[in-house]
Amino acid sequence: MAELNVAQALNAALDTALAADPKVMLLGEDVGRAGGVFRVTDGLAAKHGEARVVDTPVAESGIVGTAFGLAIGGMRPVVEIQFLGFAYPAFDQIVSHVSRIRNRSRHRFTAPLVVRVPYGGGIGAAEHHSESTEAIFAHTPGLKVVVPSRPYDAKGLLLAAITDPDPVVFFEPIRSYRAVREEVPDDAYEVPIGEAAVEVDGSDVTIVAYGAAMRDARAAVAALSDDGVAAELVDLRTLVPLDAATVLGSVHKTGRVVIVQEGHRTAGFAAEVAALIAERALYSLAAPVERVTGWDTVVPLRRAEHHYIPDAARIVAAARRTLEA
Amino acid sequence: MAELNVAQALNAALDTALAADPKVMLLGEDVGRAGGVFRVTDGLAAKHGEARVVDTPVAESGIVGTAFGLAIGGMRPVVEIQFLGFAYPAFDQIVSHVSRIRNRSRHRFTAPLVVRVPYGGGIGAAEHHSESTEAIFAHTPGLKVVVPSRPYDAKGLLLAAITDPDPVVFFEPIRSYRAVREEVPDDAYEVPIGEAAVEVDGSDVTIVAYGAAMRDARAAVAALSDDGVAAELVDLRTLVPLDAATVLGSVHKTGRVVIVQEGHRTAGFAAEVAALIAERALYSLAAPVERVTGWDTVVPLRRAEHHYIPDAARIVAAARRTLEA
Amino acid sequence: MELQRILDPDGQLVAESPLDVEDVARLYGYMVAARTYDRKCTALQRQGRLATYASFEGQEAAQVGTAAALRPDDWMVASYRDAAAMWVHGYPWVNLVLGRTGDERGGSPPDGVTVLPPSITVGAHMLHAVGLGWAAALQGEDRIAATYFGDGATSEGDFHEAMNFAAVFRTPTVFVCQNNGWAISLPRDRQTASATIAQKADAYGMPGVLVDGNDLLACFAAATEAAARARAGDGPTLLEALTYRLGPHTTADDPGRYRDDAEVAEWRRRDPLARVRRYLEALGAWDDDRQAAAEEQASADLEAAVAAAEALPPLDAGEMFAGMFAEPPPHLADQAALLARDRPGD
Amino acid sequence: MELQRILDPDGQLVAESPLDVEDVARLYGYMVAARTYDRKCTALQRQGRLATYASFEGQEAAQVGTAAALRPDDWMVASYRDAAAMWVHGYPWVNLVLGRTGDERGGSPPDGVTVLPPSITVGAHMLHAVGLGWAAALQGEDRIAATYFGDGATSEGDFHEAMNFAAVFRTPTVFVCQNNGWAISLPRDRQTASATIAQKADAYGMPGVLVDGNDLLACFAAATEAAARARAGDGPTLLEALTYRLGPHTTADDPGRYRDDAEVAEWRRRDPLARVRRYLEALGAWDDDRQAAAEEQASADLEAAVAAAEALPPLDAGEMFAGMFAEPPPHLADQAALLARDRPGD
Ligand SMILES: Cc1ncc(C[n+]2csc(CCOP(=O)(O)OP(=O)(O)O)c2C)c(N)n1
Ligand SMILES: Cc1ncc(C[n+]2csc(CCOP(=O)(O)OP(=O)(O)O)c2C)c(N)n1
Ligand SMILES: [Mg+2]
Ligand SMILES: [Mg+2]
Repeated sequence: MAELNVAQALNAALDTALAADPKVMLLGEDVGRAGGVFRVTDGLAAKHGEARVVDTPVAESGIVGTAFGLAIGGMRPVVEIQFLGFAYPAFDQIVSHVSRIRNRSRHRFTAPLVVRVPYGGGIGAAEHHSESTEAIFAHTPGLKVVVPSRPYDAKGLLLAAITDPDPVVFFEPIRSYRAVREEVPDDAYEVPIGEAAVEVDGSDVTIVAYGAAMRDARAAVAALSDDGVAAELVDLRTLVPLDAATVLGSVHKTGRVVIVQEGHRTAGFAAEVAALIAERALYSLAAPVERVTGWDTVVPLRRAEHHYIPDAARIVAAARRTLEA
Repeated sequence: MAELNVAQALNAALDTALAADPKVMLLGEDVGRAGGVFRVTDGLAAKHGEARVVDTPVAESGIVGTAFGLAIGGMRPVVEIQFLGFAYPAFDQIVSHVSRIRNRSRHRFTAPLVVRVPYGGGIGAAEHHSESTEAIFAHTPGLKVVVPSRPYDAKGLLLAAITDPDPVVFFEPIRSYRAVREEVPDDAYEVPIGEAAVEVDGSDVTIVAYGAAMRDARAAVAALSDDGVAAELVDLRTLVPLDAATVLGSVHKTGRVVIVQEGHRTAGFAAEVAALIAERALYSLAAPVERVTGWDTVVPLRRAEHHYIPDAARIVAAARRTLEA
Repeated sequence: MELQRILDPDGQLVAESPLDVEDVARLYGYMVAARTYDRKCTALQRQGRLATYASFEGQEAAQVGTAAALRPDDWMVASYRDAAAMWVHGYPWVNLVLGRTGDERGGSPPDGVTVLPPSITVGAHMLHAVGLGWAAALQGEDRIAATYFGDGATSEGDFHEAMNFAAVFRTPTVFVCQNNGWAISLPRDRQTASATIAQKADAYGMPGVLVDGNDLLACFAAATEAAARARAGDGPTLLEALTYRLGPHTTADDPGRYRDDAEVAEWRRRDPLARVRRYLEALGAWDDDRQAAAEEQASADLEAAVAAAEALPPLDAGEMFAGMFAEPPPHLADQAALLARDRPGD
Repeated sequence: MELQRILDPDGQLVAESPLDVEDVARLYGYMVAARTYDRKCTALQRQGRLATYASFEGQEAAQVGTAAALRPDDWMVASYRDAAAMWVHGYPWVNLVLGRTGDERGGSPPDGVTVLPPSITVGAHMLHAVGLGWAAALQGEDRIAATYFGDGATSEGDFHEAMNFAAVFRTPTVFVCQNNGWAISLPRDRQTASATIAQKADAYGMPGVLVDGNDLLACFAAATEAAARARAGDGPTLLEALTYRLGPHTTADDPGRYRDDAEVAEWRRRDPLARVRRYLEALGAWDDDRQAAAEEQASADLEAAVAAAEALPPLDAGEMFAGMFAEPPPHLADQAALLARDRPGD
């Protein structure tokens, strides 16, 4: 056991996977000697060799398309895209090929690969470096979409993703890389893909969040608790396949729900959760569903970014509205 | 006035726009001499010249990226992508550049261009030729997203899109190209972007649909009517900016809603409509929201495609459930 | 750049044959079978029994010649127009026909056939061959990967990324470009302003070879050399096979809109089958009887394949959902239940 | 491919100068201003006053020399590391600084400045210069478009598509590749297996030129020729300016992880400013006083720009929403209202 932050936990997971399976290899821009822009692959090239931790040319479609071939050919590639905003050049490879080969070959060929994408804002980064467009991957059949919020889950989910027989897009919350720490076992372990976690039990209102927004959601739950409101906090952890039972169970219990998502509002993942509730828990609802989301604007640059990122204050205000309804 | 189908109405719109404004130009694969794979640009190169109706190399990112430069430089490019499934290689250009230049330059540079994309299944087409992923474009800030369902709207909305000061992604329902006909004025006219149409008034249940699914929705409304159910039919026509007032007004009136969308279920556009209703019309709902959608599978090929496409039977069944709830 | 040629249009050798006569006859038999398949598919499409079909008539030498240069366990990643190459490399007719009826099971060749289902998107699949070749090398195997694509595909960004990755990582990949003169309605000279496609290899520090794509022997020789280079660990090669699409782009296309009949007639005279047959007949290694027998055998094989494909009941709804993941996740089970409720017949 | 050079590292002309001495002194003054800006930005970033900053130290000749060859109304589409080129072409320091503080208004240069905001994504922006050049030609203007990018950017598919479109449509576009040896931690020889980047032009039937990127005069001459070719309607050119990034990739980068100090020291000896200064001093056209004056003027200009940038209040929430469309649509008004309700201070 060691206290690790999210980046360190991910590094530990990759190290474990490389050591355990000779088919595992890492590919990406600057993942080798430089150790990745967020140092998630730090030290791995030195330890496992540059043939297994491979610096690629600057070409995201090339990286994913090549990894796809590697995966069909028997390897277990784990790709790093430097920022979610640079996954778009690889979008066609992901949507048209990675996600489909199992179906188009009726299980004859498969592509068990992981695409790791640092995502989200809140660090005042440059343009294109603050994206939260996980919804478009969740809308793509054939992909699993995983978004850990904390070190323990980060390691366990990444190890699960690497052994998963299907392709996984793995979203890493940039602003939590170093900000969230907890005890993480040294050994290999998996956190199952497809299971949400009820992080805080409560009876008054359900707060559903994931990834980077979990920090703000936790702060909101604490603030509400100070005021005597017992919020239940659900960390989705996996968007596809979604653990609908846990979400719906919580809403049946509390009758009130706030869904938090940093991505743009229109057709974001919070809409899917809201739709599920409107279909399958309508009669439990005592108040309108609340979404706390990023806006339908480009994520602003550093000086104005705070207008965009959903924060604890907005979550608390939304929760209160459900209670007053 | 002439009776035109959707493809002919679009051809008329392009012809009108080319004649009216020398800055308008068409670009795409096989749009020139061949007249486009769906013949939507038929005859336009001969009439307006190959300098204005330009056959490009096979490179979708190149087409959109070049059109983007053309638009900033003062032209009014109208791009044709042969099928929505081939827009993915251009995704980065659309999401990272076309949609953002106004904001990143604070209105100093703008890209008034139209990307036309034939979309949807139901014609037993080859792989990648039956996509309905409009939701991912609706999730992209800075784009307008338009989806006509009938000839009159097709012409009027395309002319509105071409004069719009912002980029428009224009979805053309493949299986309605030749199947839907109506009287279309010869003159130029615009159908405003951002306005839904209540195509049929009704008081029992609201059916919200758009694009290709409108044909099935119309059939469902007729079948319900035969059974004495007065369904109200809303054709969204524009997804972004969404005419929320019309949708919510109808739901306030009927208390019951079925949202139809051919795209994959998870995080599709129907989820957005459902979420809006759960937020802003909850107290009007007399029954759970129903979504009738494509599934989270690749659109099957010809022999099994019927399992996927939402049809009138499924819409009718969903409407009945809302009435029995 | 010089055009490599071994068998001239009159069926005369202009360089040494890389194959003995019986092997040439065998490959010529494949060409006959391929053409039989191709014409049959066009006919079946007209009867509504197949979905849109993309004929490769005119490109048989390029496909059969290069595919015959591969080892059976090599990977092949080809496109919608490459049925001849795929079949030569072991992809059964029944899978090809099934795919064309609109059935996902067409994409599932028998175990041991290392051919991916044909790529329908233009451009992306070349990268898959880079990864497949690399995977083989990383696992200590000496199999290579060949990828087939058209002149139009060279304009896609993924062609560039594939060529660059292959050269940087020296993957055992053979890039086979069939320059058939057209990408739907766009002629080759408006696809790119370079004189040849083969010269594009130099941009990646890779050898590029221009070969007469209607010359079975030249295609075989060039691919044999490229495959040997890849297998030896000396990296990728780009082959440009200069050929011609004699038919329409697909059964949905009307080439009269964009090209002259005279051009087609000119290339018809360079039919890739005719010159091999002349060569073989001159050597007494082929005659009308063998031709008839080859055509009959191919027809019979195809009838059987079509019958088998058509006998298969379409995928049911459960099979549709079951294709997506190794283990069906709960949301797909939910969706299957919704469909079963509303359309119990599916 | 031969390296074009006019001024050698010792400040000696090895070919005729394309500029008279006073013009060289003017351009040298730009280089001094650019370096002053660059160092100031790195310092400001360390103080937390700027977001991540990408230094171009070592690349001043490539940027100033090529940009000076453009006509003021030509389009420029450059990247995050091209502030010197952009500034020479009219983009004000205040906009550059504002962008680096993290403010969208940096991307809005004054009317008449035909320079797009710097591209942060690698690769995509070259296509924009193809479209801009083409738009000019279609509108009967003789302005051209120049685009700036790095060695790493040549690996992206969009580089390929841009080069191909430019050549096919003969657009008036000048492609300026600053090959600075590195793309973050990837050295040039692992970026692509071709010996030079300039030779990639041949794949598109386009002229490619390899120029000493630390030679102001050679860069100016090569760009002048390429611009003239474009302006005459003779199509695009690829320039490879061979140079070196002396600093880290950005202020967030630690080059000690991937490259040797000795390599940096070697290139430090080829400083692009030093050789011009030697040349000018030998001709009596520069001295320590002029140097001090140029540095002081640049510092003062920059102080003013920084002060102006920092004086601007950040965008408020209303302005955030107002940036997206010409006319604010209802859903953004709704969202603005939600934000105002929950965080009235924004
Ligand atoms: C990414 C993508 N864009 C466009 C298409 C539509 N399309 C199908 S074939 C084709 C032309 C390809 O030409 P070429 O590569 O020369 O191959 P050929 O058809 O001549 O064999 C096009 C544009 C596609 N399938 N995929
Ligand atoms: C599409 C995309 N991929 C990755 C990145 C991250 N990134 C920023 S700069 C850079 C290296 C670019 O190298 P080069 O083109 O040589 O330019 P240089 O930084 O050396 O000036 C990378 C990979 C990006 N900004 N955009
Ligand atoms: Mg072709
Ligand atoms: Mg570089």
